Amino acid sequence: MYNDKEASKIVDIIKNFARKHSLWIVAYGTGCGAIELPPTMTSRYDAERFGIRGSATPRQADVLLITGYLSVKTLKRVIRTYEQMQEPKYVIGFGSCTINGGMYWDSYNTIKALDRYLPVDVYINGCMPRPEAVISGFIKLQELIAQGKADGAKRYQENLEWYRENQRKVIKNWRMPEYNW
Amino acid sequence: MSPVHFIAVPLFAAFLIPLIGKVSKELVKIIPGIVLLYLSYLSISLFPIGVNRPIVEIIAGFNPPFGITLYYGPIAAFLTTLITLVGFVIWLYSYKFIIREPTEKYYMLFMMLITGSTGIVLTGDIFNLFVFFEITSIAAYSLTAFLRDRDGAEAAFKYLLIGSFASTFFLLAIAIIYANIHTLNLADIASKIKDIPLTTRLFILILIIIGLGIESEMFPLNGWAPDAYSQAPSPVGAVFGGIVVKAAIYSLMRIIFLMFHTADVLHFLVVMGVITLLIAEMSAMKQQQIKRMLAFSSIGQMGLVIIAFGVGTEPSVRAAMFQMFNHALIKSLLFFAAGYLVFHSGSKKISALDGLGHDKPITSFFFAFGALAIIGLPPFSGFWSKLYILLSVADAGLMVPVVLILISSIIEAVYYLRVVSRLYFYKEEATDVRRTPVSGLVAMGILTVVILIVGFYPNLILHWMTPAANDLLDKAAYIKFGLFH
Amino acid sequence: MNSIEYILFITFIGAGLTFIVHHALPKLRDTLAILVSALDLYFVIQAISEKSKVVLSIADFHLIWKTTPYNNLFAVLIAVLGFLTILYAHDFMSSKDRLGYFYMNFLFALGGMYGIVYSQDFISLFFFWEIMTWASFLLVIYCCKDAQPIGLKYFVFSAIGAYSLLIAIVMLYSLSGNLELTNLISNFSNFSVSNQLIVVTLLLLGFGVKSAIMPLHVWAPGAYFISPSPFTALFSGALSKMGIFGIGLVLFKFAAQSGYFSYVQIILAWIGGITALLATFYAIFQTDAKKLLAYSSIGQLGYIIIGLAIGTPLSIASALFLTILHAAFKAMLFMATGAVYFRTGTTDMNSVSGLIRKMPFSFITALFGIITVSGVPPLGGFAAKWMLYESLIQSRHYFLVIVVFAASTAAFLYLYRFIFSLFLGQEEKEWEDVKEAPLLMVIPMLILSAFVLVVGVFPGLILDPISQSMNYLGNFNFNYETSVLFNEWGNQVDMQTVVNTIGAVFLIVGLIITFKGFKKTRYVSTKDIHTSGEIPQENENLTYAVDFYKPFERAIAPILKSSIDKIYTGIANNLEQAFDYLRYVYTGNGQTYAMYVVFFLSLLILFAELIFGINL
Amino acid sequence: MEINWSTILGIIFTPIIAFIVGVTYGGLTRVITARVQNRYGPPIFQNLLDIIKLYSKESNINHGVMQHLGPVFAITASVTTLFFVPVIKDSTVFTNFSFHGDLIFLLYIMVFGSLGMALGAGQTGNPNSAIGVSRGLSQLVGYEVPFVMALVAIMIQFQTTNLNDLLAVQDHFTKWIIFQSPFAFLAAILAFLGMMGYAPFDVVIAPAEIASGPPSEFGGKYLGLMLTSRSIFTFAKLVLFTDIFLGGASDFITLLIKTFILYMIPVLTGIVFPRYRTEQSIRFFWSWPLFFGIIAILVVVF
Repeated sequence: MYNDKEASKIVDIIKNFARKHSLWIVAYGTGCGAIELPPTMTSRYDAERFGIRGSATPRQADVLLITGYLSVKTLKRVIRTYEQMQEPKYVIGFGSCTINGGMYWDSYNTIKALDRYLPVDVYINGCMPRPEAVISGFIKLQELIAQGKADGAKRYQENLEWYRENQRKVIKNWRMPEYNW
Repeated sequence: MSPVHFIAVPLFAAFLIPLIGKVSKELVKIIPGIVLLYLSYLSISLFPIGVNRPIVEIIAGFNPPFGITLYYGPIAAFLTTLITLVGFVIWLYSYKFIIREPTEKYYMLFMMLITGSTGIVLTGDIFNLFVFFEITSIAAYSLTAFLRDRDGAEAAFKYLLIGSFASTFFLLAIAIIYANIHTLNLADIASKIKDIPLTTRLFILILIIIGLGIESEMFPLNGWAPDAYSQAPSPVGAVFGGIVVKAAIYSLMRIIFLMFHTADVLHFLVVMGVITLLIAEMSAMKQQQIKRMLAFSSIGQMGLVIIAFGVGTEPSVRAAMFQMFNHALIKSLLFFAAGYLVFHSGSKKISALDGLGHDKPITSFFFAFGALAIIGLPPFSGFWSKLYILLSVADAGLMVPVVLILISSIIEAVYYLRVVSRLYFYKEEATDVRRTPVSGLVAMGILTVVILIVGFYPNLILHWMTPAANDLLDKAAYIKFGLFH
Repeated sequence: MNSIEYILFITFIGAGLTFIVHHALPKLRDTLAILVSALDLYFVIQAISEKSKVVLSIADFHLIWKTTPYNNLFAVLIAVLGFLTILYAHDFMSSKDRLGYFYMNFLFALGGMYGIVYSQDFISLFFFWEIMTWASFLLVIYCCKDAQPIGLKYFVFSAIGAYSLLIAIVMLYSLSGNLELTNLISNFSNFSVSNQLIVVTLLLLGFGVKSAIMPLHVWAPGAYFISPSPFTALFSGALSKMGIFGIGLVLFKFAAQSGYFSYVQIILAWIGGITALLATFYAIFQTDAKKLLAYSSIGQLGYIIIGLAIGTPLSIASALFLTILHAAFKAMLFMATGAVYFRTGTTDMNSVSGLIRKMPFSFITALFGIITVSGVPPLGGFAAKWMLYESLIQSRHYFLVIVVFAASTAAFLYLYRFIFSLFLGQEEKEWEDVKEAPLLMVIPMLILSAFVLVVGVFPGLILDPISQSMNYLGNFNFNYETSVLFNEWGNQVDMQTVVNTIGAVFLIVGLIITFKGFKKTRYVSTKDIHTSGEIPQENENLTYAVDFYKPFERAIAPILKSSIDKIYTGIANNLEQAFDYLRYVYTGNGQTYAMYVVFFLSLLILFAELIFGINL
Repeated sequence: MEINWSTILGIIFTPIIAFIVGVTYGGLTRVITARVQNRYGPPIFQNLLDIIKLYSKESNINHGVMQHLGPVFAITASVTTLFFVPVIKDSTVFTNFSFHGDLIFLLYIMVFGSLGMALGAGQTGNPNSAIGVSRGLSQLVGYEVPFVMALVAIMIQFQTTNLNDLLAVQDHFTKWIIFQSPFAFLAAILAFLGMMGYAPFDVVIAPAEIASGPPSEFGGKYLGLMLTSRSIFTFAKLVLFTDIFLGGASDFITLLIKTFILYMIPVLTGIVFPRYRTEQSIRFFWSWPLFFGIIAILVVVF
């Protein structure tokens, strides 16, 4: 018989397998990136093969997909949405804008590095990344999940002060409900 | 101790009052009370005797049919009791209500009115009936104008106008009767009426119906009533509703049952009653003045009574009497209450009564009580009389009048309840609470108590109604007693 | 003196006393009222066992009161409900004025109902019917100025009903010299068919007004809406049942003897069905909780009337069962609404919302209430509905059963609307400091909730007295066990199995779901919802209440166009106009009056022969 | 009620089987949909994975006790429905309590769940949930009527309200009620479309309009529970229809075949149709299905 350590390990394996194969995304269609999602989901590059499907509300979603640049106003909404999601939850930064601001590198009201505000698990670079790239990004995420390394939510919990600080820095009129655990 | 007192004592008092008025005003106020107290005592003490065997008094020695007789039968006993009691209550009410000079005139007229109406009830002689009728009417005219304001005078004049029609026709009828059969004694006429040729009899009947129908508020002869009721001082309204009309209807019915007791006449009465009832209630619906409304309502009630009489069976006549009794009490109560409400609100309009229920709680309560009672809701006395009328009418197989009566009483309910809810619910806070004088409250209290008691034990009254009804219906007995006692 | 005498005596004297006590020492008033109702309850229970009979001779009628199983059923209903509502009223009314008036009329209404249910002759029935009517009328107009026209409407309709009763009574009297029930029942078959029909129709009309059958229901919504909640509970729970009481009596004691009974049944059943359906549709679109409940109770009475009209044992059983149950759950719902009104000061469903965490007990009561109304197992409503459907199907009323079913499915809509708008939904800032209703208001609600639960599991407990009273109405026998119901084809539904199953699954799953990840499961406020990332402001209105059922309204729009109420109002206004013209017959001009006299004279003279005939 | 081993076995195994079958059917639906849309589609056990994933969510939120209990109501209803339907014809194990309840009871217990769900959704305070509930209840009134008509017709025709008696009646496939009273079947199956809530009748959870309506605030274990109950309920309904119209099934293979055929009807219609508006769908249910229902009843009467 297994001792409960191994048992829990097995349970974890099952859990991760399930999580890996059912990723419900709440697609935050900012910027131009949103246009890449329909081909990704529909017949051409059928992403549902990997158990990826859209979900209606953040309450039901696992993956937060940030497609493109984030203006400060939008960031507020994104943070809110992220905090309404249930753990475990993952963030995919989509396109160069989320990495370093991309073509908006010197814009006055977009954020440059998404990682300073939300714990990103996987970046997909390119401007715009093609559906193949998107899907490969998802597969990367799945691998991370399978290894149990996709712990963005945990990171967010632990360094909440740091994230909040950064968020407050850019968001001037800070009127957000507290994110109680 | 004899029925004569019913006429003599108040008449004497009426003549005495002005003289005493020279001496002291207070005494003037007291005397009618004493007189009426005595009369009520007398009526109650005579009641059993009269009910068992009619007392026939002969005035001035001549035997009937030549002399004037007083016929104190069961119905007379009942009505005199009613009149004297209601009269006493009215006096009690007037004691503090009639503060306007000259009070002695008021009480004198009041006494005369009592005299007249008791006379009408008691007399066994048709011309004598006419005389008492005149006494009553004249007293009534002048009481209508007692306040000596414009409206009062106008109302009194209308009353006088129509009233003069009444007396003319009635007198004419008497004349024709006398010309034909040379007698004035009711019993005698009743026995000889068949000797008159038919057409003449028809003419007499028509004249009598009009002459007495005017006083008993039969449509369309009742034009005087609303004005007279609403313009006269409130106790006078009660006097009309409670005493005069009752006497008038009694005399009409007595004559019809004695002389023209045929199916057609009775049907005619029923029809007239229904018309009177419906039209009166409908016109009461949208009245602006409360006392006018009460006037129409009491016309309606008279219509009801006429219907019941017109059915002409023993239970229906019984029910009619009972209704007369209830109506006398309840309508007096309503007039009393309305009197103080109007007096307090300073306007005759119904719309001025808003919220008086908080200013004058007791009076308003009495009004509401009377309203519920006259609609005919249990456990008040009105319920039983209405029920009896309906039962008897239906027993005679007249379902249409039953339905119409009920429709009319729905209308009645509507306009009475409107006033009641105005009293209590249209204004929530009390503005200035003013007390009603004790005498008035006592008067209303007495009526209320009687209404309730009769409501729970209708037999108290009904028990005496049967002989009364028989007395009215049984022509032969009347002739027998009226002529040779 | 036996129990019935005690009941009537105590109630009426008590009513008078409360009025006096209110003015003398107001402290004792409520206690006295509660005491009176408690004594009534005690004596009603006594009366069942001692089989008492009272004969009272008043105005050459014999008024007879007697205990029969049928009477006891209703008497107990009235007594229990009266006691609970008065208990409830103690706190509810505490802030109002005119309390002496309130309690007096309340007790008068109670006494009237006792008088009606025990009466064995029509005079006493009518006597107390009228007392009940005016007492309830005075309570309807109790609150305020707006209540006056509504109260008047109620009184007029009640008067129409009462007077059609009276006409029937008068006819019966003229047909068979007395008015004792037993006597009339035995004579009834001797009457001519037309008379039988007229009498039955009039009686049904009279009783139907009180139980608000469809063309005559217009008084009900207003009256239920405007009257103070404790009385509304009694009004809809017990007072409207007097109509049912009478209808049952008329149908099975009188109409059953006439040859046309089957037609009467069909017509009445369809009236009931239409009442149920339309009332439900109207209820769906109300915006005020009490109006909604008013329409709902019209609909429920529709079911009861169907059940009575069908006249198979099962259907009658279901009707009486529903009668008792409706008394319970409608009282519960009105009490819950009253509790909300007591705390928030309004029953407008568009403004109140999210009280569940503030008033848990009221919520539970309301929940049990709506589950019972909707007829969903495991609560009592299911048994009643089940019996009704089965009896309808087995008595081959195919389309009626569809109508009924449609009605009771549509009932879900307004029930959900009711509980959602008051208790669920956004917890608005406006109602933050609302507290649970006081104890004396909560206790009656909980008692009734427990009752519907028990009845749901063991319908047999109620079916015993019901079957007894049915044997009084006629020899109706049907088959049931304490927790098992059978239809006429022998199919059964075993409430205990049902409840066990539901309970077990609910418990197991509930425990699992509760304790799985208990620590990481947290409560969030109703402001923290998916709003596409937007952060709702404090005063932002996120409640979805106005036009809640717009799609449904669009779907059934044609039905809602017609309004009987408008027609009645039109008639009333026109009549008043006519009267207003007619009163100018009395011009106030002496000459006109004189002219009338002359005209009348000439008329009489002209048609003398015609009018007075020749045999004068 | 007497406890014996077959009862206990049935109680234990029926829900499990129902769950598995229901989940598989759900997966099949997605695969078929994908195929029709010319996609490869997810694995057939995708729904199972989704449900496990939802259960394995670590944090959950609720807005109060009613939301907490809503899914419990739902699953209670579906399991109870399942228990009162004879799954396998005259087998001692899988006709659980079907003798203790009848069709009318089933009619009511079937709405029990959705009402509980509605209460739960109501407490979330999400306007979308309320809108979804209002649509759902309106549609309920729509399709219950023809469904009841069909059932009434059948009840009257066979003089029983118990499913086992209906099963006993249709012992040979020519006696199946689908052949004996086709109009009842038509009415019922059209109502069934509405019951399953696939397009064109998916007004309740219209993801593009009202963010999946009632469940929009449900996540994690609550959503998992809802999906579970949905799978079980689907199977229960399918079995119910099979028992009523297709003469039940005496072994699992036939059961699967019949239920699958039945199940394909709403699925295939759902794939090819757009969505009705609520009043349109109500009106639809009150046009043809109602007509068929009336015909069915009239056929029985005369």
